[in-house]
Amino acid sequence: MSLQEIVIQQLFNGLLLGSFYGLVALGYSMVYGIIRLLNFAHADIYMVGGFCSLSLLTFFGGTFLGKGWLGIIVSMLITMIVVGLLGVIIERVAYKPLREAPRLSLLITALGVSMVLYNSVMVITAGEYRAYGTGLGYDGFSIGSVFITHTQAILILAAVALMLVLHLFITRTMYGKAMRAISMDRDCCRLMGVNVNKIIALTFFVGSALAASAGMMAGVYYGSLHFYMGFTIGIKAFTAAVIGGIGIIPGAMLGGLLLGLLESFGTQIPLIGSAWKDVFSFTILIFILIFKPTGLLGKKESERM
Amino acid sequence: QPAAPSQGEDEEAGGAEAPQFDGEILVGIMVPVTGSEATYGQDMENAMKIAADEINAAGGILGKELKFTLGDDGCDPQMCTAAASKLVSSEVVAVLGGYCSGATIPALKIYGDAKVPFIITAANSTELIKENPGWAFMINSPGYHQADAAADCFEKLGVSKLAFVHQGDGFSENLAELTRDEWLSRGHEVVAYDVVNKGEQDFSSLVTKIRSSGAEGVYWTAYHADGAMLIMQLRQGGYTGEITVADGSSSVQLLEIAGAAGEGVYCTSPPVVDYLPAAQKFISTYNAKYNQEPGPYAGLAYDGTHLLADAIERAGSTDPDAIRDALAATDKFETLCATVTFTPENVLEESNFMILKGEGGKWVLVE
Amino acid sequence: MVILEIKDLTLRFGGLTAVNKVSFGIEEGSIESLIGPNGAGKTSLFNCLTGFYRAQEGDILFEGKSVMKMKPHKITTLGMARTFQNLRLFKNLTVMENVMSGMHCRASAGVAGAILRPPTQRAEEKRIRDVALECMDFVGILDKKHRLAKNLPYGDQRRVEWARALATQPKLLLLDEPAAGLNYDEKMQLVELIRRIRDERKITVFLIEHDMGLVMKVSEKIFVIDYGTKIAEGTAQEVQNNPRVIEAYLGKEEETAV
Amino acid sequence: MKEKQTCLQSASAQTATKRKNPLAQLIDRLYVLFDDKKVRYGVLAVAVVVLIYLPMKSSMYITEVMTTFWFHVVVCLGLNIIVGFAGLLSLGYAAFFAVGAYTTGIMILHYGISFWLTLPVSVLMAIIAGLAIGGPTLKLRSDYLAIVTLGFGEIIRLAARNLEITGRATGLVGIDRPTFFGIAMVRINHFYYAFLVLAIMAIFISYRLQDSRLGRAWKCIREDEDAAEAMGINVVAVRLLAFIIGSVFGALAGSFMAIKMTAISPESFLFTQSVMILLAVVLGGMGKIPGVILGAFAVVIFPEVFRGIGQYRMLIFGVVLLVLMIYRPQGLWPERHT
Amino acid sequence: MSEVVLTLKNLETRYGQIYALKGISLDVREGEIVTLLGSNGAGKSTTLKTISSLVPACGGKVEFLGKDITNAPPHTIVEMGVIHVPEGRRIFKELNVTENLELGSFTLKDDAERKRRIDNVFELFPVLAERSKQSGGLLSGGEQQMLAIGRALMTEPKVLLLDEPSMGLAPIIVQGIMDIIKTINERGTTVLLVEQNAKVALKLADRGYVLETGEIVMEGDADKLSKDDSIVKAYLGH
Ligand SMILES: Nc1ncnc2c1ncn2[C@@H]1O[C@H](COP(=O)(O)OP(=O)(O)OP(=O)(O)O)[C@@H](O)[C@H]1O
Ligand SMILES: Nc1ncnc2c1ncn2[C@@H]1O[C@H](COP(=O)(O)OP(=O)(O)OP(=O)(O)O)[C@@H](O)[C@H]1O
Ligand SMILES: [Mg+2]
Ligand SMILES: [Mg+2]
Repeated sequence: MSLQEIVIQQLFNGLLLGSFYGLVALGYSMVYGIIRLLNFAHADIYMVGGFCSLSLLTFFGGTFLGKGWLGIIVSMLITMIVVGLLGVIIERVAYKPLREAPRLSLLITALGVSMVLYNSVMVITAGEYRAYGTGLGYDGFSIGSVFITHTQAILILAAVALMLVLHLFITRTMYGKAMRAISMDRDCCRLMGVNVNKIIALTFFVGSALAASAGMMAGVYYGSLHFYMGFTIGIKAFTAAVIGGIGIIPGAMLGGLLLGLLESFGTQIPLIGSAWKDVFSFTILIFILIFKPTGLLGKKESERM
Repeated sequence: QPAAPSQGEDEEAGGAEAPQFDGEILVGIMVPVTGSEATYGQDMENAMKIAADEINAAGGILGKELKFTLGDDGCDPQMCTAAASKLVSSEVVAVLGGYCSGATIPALKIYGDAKVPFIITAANSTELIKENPGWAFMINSPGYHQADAAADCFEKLGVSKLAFVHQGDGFSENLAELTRDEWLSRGHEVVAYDVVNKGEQDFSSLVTKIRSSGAEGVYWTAYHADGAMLIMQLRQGGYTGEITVADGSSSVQLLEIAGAAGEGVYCTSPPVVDYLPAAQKFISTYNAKYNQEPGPYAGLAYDGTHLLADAIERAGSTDPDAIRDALAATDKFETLCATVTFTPENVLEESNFMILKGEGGKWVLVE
Repeated sequence: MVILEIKDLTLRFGGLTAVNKVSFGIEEGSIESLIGPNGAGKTSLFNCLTGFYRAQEGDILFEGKSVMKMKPHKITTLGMARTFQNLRLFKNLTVMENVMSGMHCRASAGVAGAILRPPTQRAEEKRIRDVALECMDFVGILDKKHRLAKNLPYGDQRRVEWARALATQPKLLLLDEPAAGLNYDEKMQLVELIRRIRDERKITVFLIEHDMGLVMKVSEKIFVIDYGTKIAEGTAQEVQNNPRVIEAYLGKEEETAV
Repeated sequence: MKEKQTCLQSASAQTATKRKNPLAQLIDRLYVLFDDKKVRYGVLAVAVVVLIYLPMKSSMYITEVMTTFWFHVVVCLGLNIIVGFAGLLSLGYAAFFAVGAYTTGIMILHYGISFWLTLPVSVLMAIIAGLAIGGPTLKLRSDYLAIVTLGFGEIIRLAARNLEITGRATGLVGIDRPTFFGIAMVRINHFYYAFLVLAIMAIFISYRLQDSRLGRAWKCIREDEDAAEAMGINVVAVRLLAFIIGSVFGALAGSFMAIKMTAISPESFLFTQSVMILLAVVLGGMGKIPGVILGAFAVVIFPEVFRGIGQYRMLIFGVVLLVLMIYRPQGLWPERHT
Repeated sequence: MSEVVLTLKNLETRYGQIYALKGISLDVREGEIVTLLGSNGAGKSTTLKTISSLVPACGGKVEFLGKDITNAPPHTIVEMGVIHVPEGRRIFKELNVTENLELGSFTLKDDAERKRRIDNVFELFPVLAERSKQSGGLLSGGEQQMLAIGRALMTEPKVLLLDEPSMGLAPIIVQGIMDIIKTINERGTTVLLVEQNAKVALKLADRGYVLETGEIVMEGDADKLSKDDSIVKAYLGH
């Protein structure tokens, strides 16, 4: 491969990885944006999304829908709804009672939810990997020795489309403003007629649905699922959300893409390589935060004396 | 779903119609039955129980009943020390097991200090034995046997430029290093030497790197699940060279997950019972009792149990020194997987590695 | 003698000039006030004096020493204390802990002192407690010393702020709208308190306040700013009759003042 | 005064008038009792005697578990200084004890230096690490700090994994155990006492710091940095001190861990470790010393008690954790109980 | 006599063990301005918070237009037309002025109408129009107070509950705010006003109640109250 081809291929790899990070980071960011919680359980929602969609796809595989794109799209929609509702239930059961508690307690509760989720899946799957069989092959197109499968191309488009829809929803409706306002002063929002519980529930629904969609895409793309699969991407997406400016929606996408690119080029660059690539990206993250303490798109915290 | 055998089942199997015993011999099992490696640990425990049933049915050891007590090391060094001291506190005669090298090392010290003979049935890092001179015995071929096997395999495939991928843990890194050195010493080229972090799913940038390095073969030294994903992504990313995986990936699950991409993948494998003619009876017993296939390390676990029983018989007592000396003196003891004789370092003398190839979703023995 | 001197101070936020070439001095041992319309830049000026905002131009001399580039904690240590317009108490700490925090800059025990507790350190701890108790007594919240700050009524929270500022043992006390939220009776008590702070404790007081009744009663000199610029200064009488002040700030009706 | 009508549980926080069950009330009363210095010292004296006596009477297993517990007491109290006292969220605390463990390990293994001489170096390295992570990030808000500490923890672990001097992925194996006044430290009992002494020191120092000028300054910056600054507290210096002291606690614990385990590898310092320690601190009751000890106890004992139930263990742990947090959001032994 | 819009019957509220309201009853008629006086900690803010359901009542009743709204979810109370401007302004600090106003009309679906109302508010408070893109948190105290009132007006409420609107305002603005309250009131909004500045409040109000430690100790017409000796002494001064 020529240098140019390597760059293009790595660019593409980074974008695809980055859009997964972005999708998961969105959920972190939204939840943080509204109740200032670093939702550790979010990564497990991603994992549950993967498994949920696998069951559905296995089921639909037997019907006329098949395991091709049609079956995948239907499974994805149902997964997003089911897992979105799971997110809402988790919020009701585990987070709502602690809304006024210290924030770190909420963080630990989220950790508890995370443990419950992944250990449940571990028990159910006996800790084994599950193959994610789809009807998609490895067909693709190549430009020189740059090779991109159709699946990859479609997934990246889907991820970007989902992010755009979310962005429009948040900027074009009162919902987005209410979300931000709730994070600043919940009681005062109530006095404006905002149904705070409903908006929080909606946030969890949307965030979880997005994570679930990412979980399914990961299954389709990587071909296998594991109860622990959320862990690493969880940390990465969390990092991405912070790089972009946590609580800021476009920031999460930007952070995700940036992190994806850092990792893929980090792997390729000789002195860094796969061994040091995470050190490389975390170092850049720390530098970003030192020079821009609220993340790339974050605004300066403004409070007067 | 594999039924985790309950305590009750265990007793029933042990004491069904066995003869009268004159006391019991308590042996510790140290394997992970929780955590990421729980399946293998479970397989090993199951196989040991089968061996114990056979031994007890044949009259036990020195007329005493062989009993087990489990210490779960969770494949985690911290948990492992607790498990090891729990076993030592229960005054076991010897310990069987040891799956994750990293989690076995701290235990070795504890067993050595307590003078408890320890037969390591799966972990095979060469670092292990140094920690416990005299009291630990490895019945799995050590890493350098595998490095030889892998180099032979690639040479046969006519490959010269090789890429190595490990997973950043002691075991897979150690193997990758040994094989790399072997490969270089045979006058070949290493074009990439990389690591994927545990839990990562996306290897596409690594695939591109390997492709751009011009590698003709890839040697994966870590475990099957991530191995399967790597294989799929290599093929998806347009890599067409040879792929060989190491013993951690010898599970059929690798082929199940990898699907079409798994065709033609080679494996340097420890003696897996499925391909050993002598092991057919063991397999059917295992199937009958646990309703699943024995995993890759079940055979060695079974062998280790018999080896221990034999050594205690030869020692004629449960005195630890006597057992240790008897183990060290083992001479051409026939087991399912190999003929056991130990080197002065208590490591297996002859390599027991074999080469498998993925064909039609199954491993088949090459040669 | 002038304890605080402000020279051509200018503070800008982007395009907005919050403080514009303001100069004046505060006499040691006096009580002086700063008034002006909302958004005139009074609080911003306080923030510059105490190091929370960095003014772009000009100079601030406290006892003849420039404090322009100093960090807030340094300035407090030099002897300038403040209260905040939007109460900034340590909400989850008790009143006692709040007030004791003021003594931080007047004590010196470090890590070793804390762990080994030599007699000097014990004596220092006792002194911190004594001063805190005395300050709470002075503003009249001694009986609430074990309550959490956040559970006090607004008026009492204000008092905690005063006590805390007094505990830093300042030479100059800056009060930002101390009377907001107090009723008539309480305002009269405040007038009394401010006078006692000056007379008994020899602390110079400089305050921002919108309650003209109080300002007129208590201050010896008043500065007026509007749009960041000083428009008047003088005694209560002079300022009250200044047409620019009436137009920008006071309005015609006198009832608004208590 | 009797309650006339049940108040609807809704809206605002401060108004939550939760009825406490008798058990919780009893516990709270005990807690209040414990705040009395005399009671506290009495209980502690009895505890110390029992604990010194314990390894002579109990099995090796119990001693091993208790040793792990003392280790956790030290690291949890260390993290408590950062999180509980100073209010700085740290998700990478394992890095600090990695620093201690590797410093000791490398010096013993590669340079043959006596263990006791490695301790001051370990402390020095901890101070450097505390400065390295605290220094550039002091301006960051809590959650951003959390991610920086997480990143720092990962960087330390990955560096240990990739560097030759730290033994790469295999780690350092065969670290010699020291002698203490002629006694070779080989038995678990020796380590039990070593960690017990370390833990008692940590408890003592924590109490002393808490009731000091520095302790109060930490509480203030935790509540409101600007106001603290206005009170003449040098926020930067005080925060940095919290980082450094916390990191010294961790490093010392790490050094002792290195000789106890005789082998250390990057896998002992995973993110999950950091999270578990944070969990212990918050679950027990951030900022409250007995609470933190209780949290450490819970985190160590729980997995042992439920060892028998295999793979359901962590599931049950998760559920119990959830229930506890929902019923006692301030922790098992909260800093303030009203 | 006009219709009663808001009635409190024996309302009780507590914070933990402390009773902040010990059974207060009052009513507000349509088109009135009613003021609530009392010293610090008397329970004035608590009264308003209980009406808007921000804190739960634990005894008694709140009725709005004959309907029981005690402890109803706060947003439904807003939808019915009762708006509470809380003590201490409570501006959304990181939203700009326009966004703050938009949130005031959260219950409104019609965007054009929202725009019209924002323009109305800008007309009442021209300073806000100048600062329309500035973050709420960076406004001066007085600007924030204007924004808080403007935000409440966005719903075009039937009843406006105002908690110390004059706090921290320059005298000239206090006059302005009082004039605006009068204007709003004349346009048909009923006002319940809590004020420390009793002189101004009594001048503006039709009737008043005096609250002391959670109980109503006096009530009556505003002029009558402003002549009462005890009130003069504690709240007005001469
Ligand atoms: N950090 C900041 N960034 C941008 N603008 C600011 C900032 N702080 C204050 N301002 C603006 O500067 C001007 C002066 O504000 P300041 O708080 O000093 O007024 P003030 O005189 O104290 O008014 P008030 O009496 O209402 O409290 C205001 O218009 C305000 O919006
Ligand atoms: N969150 C709270 N927790 C505990 N007690 C509270 C709380 N809020 C108010 N109180 C108490 O309730 C009583 C009434 O308070 P409220 O705020 O209603 O007084 P107010 O009349 O508005 O006084 P102010 O003029 O100071 O605003 C006070 O004694 C106060 O201490
Ligand atoms: Mg101001
Ligand atoms: Mg009030």
